[in-house]
Amino acid sequence: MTAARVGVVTFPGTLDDQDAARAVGLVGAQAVPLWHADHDLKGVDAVFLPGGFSYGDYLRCGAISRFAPLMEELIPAARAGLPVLGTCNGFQILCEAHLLPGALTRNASLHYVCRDQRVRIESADTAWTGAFEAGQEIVLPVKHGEGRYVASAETLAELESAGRVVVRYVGGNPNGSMNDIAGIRNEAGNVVGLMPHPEHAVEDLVGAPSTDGLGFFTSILKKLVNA
Amino acid sequence: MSTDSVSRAEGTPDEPMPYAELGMKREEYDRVREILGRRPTGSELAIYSVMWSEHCSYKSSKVHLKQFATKAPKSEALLVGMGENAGVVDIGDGWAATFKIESHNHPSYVEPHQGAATGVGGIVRDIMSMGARPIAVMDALRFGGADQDDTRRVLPGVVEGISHYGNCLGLPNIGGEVVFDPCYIGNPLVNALCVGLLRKDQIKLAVAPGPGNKVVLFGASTGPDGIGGASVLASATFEDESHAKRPAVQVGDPFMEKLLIECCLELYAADVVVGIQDLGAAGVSCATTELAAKGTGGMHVDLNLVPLRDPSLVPEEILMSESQERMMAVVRPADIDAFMAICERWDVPATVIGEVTDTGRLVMTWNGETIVDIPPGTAADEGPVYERPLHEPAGQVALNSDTPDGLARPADLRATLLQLLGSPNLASKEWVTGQYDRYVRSNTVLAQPADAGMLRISEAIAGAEPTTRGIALSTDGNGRYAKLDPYAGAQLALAEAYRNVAVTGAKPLAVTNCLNFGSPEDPEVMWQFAEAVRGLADACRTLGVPVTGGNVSFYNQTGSTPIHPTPVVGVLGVIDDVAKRVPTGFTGEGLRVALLGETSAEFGGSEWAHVVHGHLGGLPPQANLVAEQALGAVLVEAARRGLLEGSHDLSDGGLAIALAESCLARGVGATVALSGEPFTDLFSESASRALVVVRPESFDELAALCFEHEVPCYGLGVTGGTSLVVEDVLEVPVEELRATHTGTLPALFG
Amino acid sequence: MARVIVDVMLKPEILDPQGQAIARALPRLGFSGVSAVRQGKRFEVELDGPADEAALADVRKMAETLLANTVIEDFTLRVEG
Amino acid sequence: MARVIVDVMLKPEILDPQGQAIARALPRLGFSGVSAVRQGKRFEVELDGPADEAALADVRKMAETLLANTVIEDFTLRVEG
Ligand SMILES: Nc1ncnc2c1ncn2[C@@H]1O[C@H](COP(=O)(O)OP(=O)(O)O)[C@@H](O)[C@H]1O
Ligand SMILES: [Mg+2]
Repeated sequence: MTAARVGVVTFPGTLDDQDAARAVGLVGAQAVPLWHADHDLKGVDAVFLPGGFSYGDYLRCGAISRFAPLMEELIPAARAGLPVLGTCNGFQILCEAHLLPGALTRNASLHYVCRDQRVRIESADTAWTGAFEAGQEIVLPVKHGEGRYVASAETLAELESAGRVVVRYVGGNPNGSMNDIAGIRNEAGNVVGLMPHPEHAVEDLVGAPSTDGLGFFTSILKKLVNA
Repeated sequence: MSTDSVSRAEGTPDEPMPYAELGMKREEYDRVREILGRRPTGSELAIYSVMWSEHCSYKSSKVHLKQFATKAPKSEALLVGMGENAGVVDIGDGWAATFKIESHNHPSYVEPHQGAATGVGGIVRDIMSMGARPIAVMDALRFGGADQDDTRRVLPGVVEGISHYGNCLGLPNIGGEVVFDPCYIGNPLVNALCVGLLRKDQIKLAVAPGPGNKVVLFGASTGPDGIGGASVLASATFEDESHAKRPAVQVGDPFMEKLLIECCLELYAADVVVGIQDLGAAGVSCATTELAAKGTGGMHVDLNLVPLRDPSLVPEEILMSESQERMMAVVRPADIDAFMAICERWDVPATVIGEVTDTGRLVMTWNGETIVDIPPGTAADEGPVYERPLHEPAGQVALNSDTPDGLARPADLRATLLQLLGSPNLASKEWVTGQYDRYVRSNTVLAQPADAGMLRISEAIAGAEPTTRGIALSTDGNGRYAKLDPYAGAQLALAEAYRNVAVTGAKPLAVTNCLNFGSPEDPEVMWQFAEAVRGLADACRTLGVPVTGGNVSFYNQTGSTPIHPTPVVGVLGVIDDVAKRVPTGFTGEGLRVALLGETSAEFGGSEWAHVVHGHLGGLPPQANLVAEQALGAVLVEAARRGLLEGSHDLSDGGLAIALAESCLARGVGATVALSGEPFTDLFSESASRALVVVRPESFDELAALCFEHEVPCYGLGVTGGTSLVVEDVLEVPVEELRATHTGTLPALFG
Repeated sequence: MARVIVDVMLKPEILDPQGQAIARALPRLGFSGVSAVRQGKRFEVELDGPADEAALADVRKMAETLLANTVIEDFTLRVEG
Repeated sequence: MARVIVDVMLKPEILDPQGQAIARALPRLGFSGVSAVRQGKRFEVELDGPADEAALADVRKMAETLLANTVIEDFTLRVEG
């Protein structure tokens, strides 16, 4: 059996690509580097859009990246069902690309925040959260300056009623997100965006004092192997 | 009017030049004339004035800094010593680390955000220019009083600047300091440290060998940044009003710097770089003269080829511009295409602006005319050297006799503990550190609130051989101690950084330092400087850790009032097996708490005297380096044997604060008993001490190890419960400690 | 060589913490008489040619797709000079 | 009930990395004909009363001390409506 291949995208200014690739490798999947300027998804089975400051986060986070040649391939593929997880800057790009609704705006505190955050998995029926149980609380680091999720009242109502809020902050909201939203999914459940960083919570020795992030990677592996 | 060319200078030998406006002394100007055998052109004067400035030439400090080399302990670890962009040390298994600390004090006062941001950018480029991948940053900060108005302007901007720049680069921030003292009002200190990793055989140097090799300028374009001085020159030479008001503020573009990092690492991997230099202070002047001076001695540059952000810049301004995010490389002609292709892949503009020659002269042209023709070594290495007068400050004896012995001792030690714990210098720095990304790159083993930052190294460079090793870093400095005794103060700064590294289980290996002082033209400041350097050099020899590099920042004063002399010392250590790192504080219940080291009544310069009495006088704690080394040896060996479950050094605020912080680390209480006079036991700041916690069954082995190294070891008590209990003295719930500790900075800064 | 100004403001229903922080700071700094502050972005777009209809249509498209995120922001264009 | 607009732009000689990044991105997105972009801030200040001279002097002071960082930025005021 060949290993599940998870693409990890690098834009100019991407920071967490190696971390994401390492996490993919830790669960036994194969990380495939994808370059922003290529029109080529290299036939991967899933895509991880990592965090960072693509294009310096100038203009708005993710605003310039979403026009990258690679995104021209990724957007239709995601619409067709390719599993995609965007974390932090990756989430921002997914919103800018309209693969996910709403937007991520300046933290209410106006400060960048780096902390270990308790969150609740609200939905275990996505490609990236199958290894969790709904309602499970875990700890993941957040580290961002623009993570306050906002959307129109209708969009919020739709997200809530359709169970599309995937992860919610508990025990304190680090950025003022509406409804304490930390992550959401598209209707089909293949595209997920979240502000916290699972890839920084996968090893005892380094990163956040938790290995709870592993679940996102085992989820996609299980999903791909069973597919 | 046409450009001031060499031929024009020859024809107008008596034309007055604005050397004084550029900060040059008459004798210095005369020396330039002597070297050139004629008057310098405007461009040549620009080069000499910046290269011979205090900042670039170290003309006042050189005679003292020599001691770091002459007194250096023998160290097999030292691969590149002082004098390069940064020192490089061998950390084993084929790996090397390079690290350096540098000040950006004055710019951070003028424009806190950009000043601090470009301070980070500058030190990161120094590390890159050694051939390394930058892997982490730290920041040692000093501000005026926490409640002073200007601190409210400066601190948030500085923190935001460091946060924004460092976070954008994807470099974890793994430690630093935040210190408040009214002496820094108007003169905040922003000292930034960067550490990088490389393979031992991949060190790059700032040299330009090989005539015919190309000189490439790459990164951002050149604009009128930080050229206050040059504008004098430009307007004087060109009688052009529009140049008179060039800005002094440099604005950073961290995105460009991130691209530069990745681009440089690909250039190194492709082996298309012969020599490389970052552009910092003095920009193109510094890069060209230094590269040329260390190579075959000649270089030809066409200044018209320098890409400009502002087309109105004249040669003098181009030469002095401090635009950020620029690098200069020397490249073999055959490699130019490969070099350019890599730059293009990373969207980094790159331009060939000249080539290496064998003439021994640095020659620059502008519109076809020669405007610079100098022996580069005379600008880069043969600047003036001053042996400035020095004498002990008039008030020093009185200061030292004003001991804290007469200060009223507290009746309520519980209240004193809480008062200190919530005071700005000892309060939690989370308001600051929470704005820094400490996780990016996934190599951070320890960061705040640990005593030292620690990184694993095996995965820092893709494809390199794995290793179990890690590195630890700490920066420390205490201006009050140094004010009381600069010799001892510098030693205590080193001792504390050394101890902070050792408590994590890493063996201290090498030193960097940033010496922040007032004006060198003030003999009393010069005395403080000379004493501090002598103290640090002596201490490095005793502790066996060489100085690998650093930075001097003079003129930190308002009017004639200098800041406290503030030597900030960074120590880098290595741990053989990073999995054996010792976490900070009380990590579990039922552990035995031991105090290592000896306590005597030492309150001069202490946090207690400062916070409770606003008093500064007497002598600082004794710097006993032999005891420090013995303590370090115990800590490193105990960690290696896996004896330590947690540790914490004792420093500002003494045992009381160390106990409180240890409880706060994981929310675990403790019950301890004191054997001596409680106030002294709790608040004295005697050096060379640490707290450790061990499993009960390991205590005897720890005690035996201490005995072997002649380090006093006192069993204080056990961890557990929800309060810190000092038997018969005080009891405070951990939650009350936490509220006191974490409330202060948010209340001050929002 | 015309210049087009694109002003981008958060939609009124979206929380603007920056504007609020400024409004809150004003009384402390001794300014009274301000009921609200909102903070937005201003872009100066320099055109190679004149700001004719085709060029303006182009800038409008640029504003819609890039300069503003119309999920949360409104924008206005105007030619300067 | 008057509204004063404060436009804050980086001084022309100061590096504007945001504007540069946008300008560099435009051709890739299919927009040509733009020679430069600069990005600044726009504040809408709502006054309790009319925008008379005293109020404007106040807003000018506010712009100088709070809204703009005059070390690196210039600002202009105008009354809207
Ligand atoms: N400016 C800063 N940047 C990053 N980390 C900081 C800064 N200031 C303090 N820290 C971190 O916060 C923790 C507590 O700081 P401090 O109480 O000064 O430590 P210590 O007294 O042990 O030197 C340490 O881990 C230190 O590295
Ligand atoms: Mg410490």
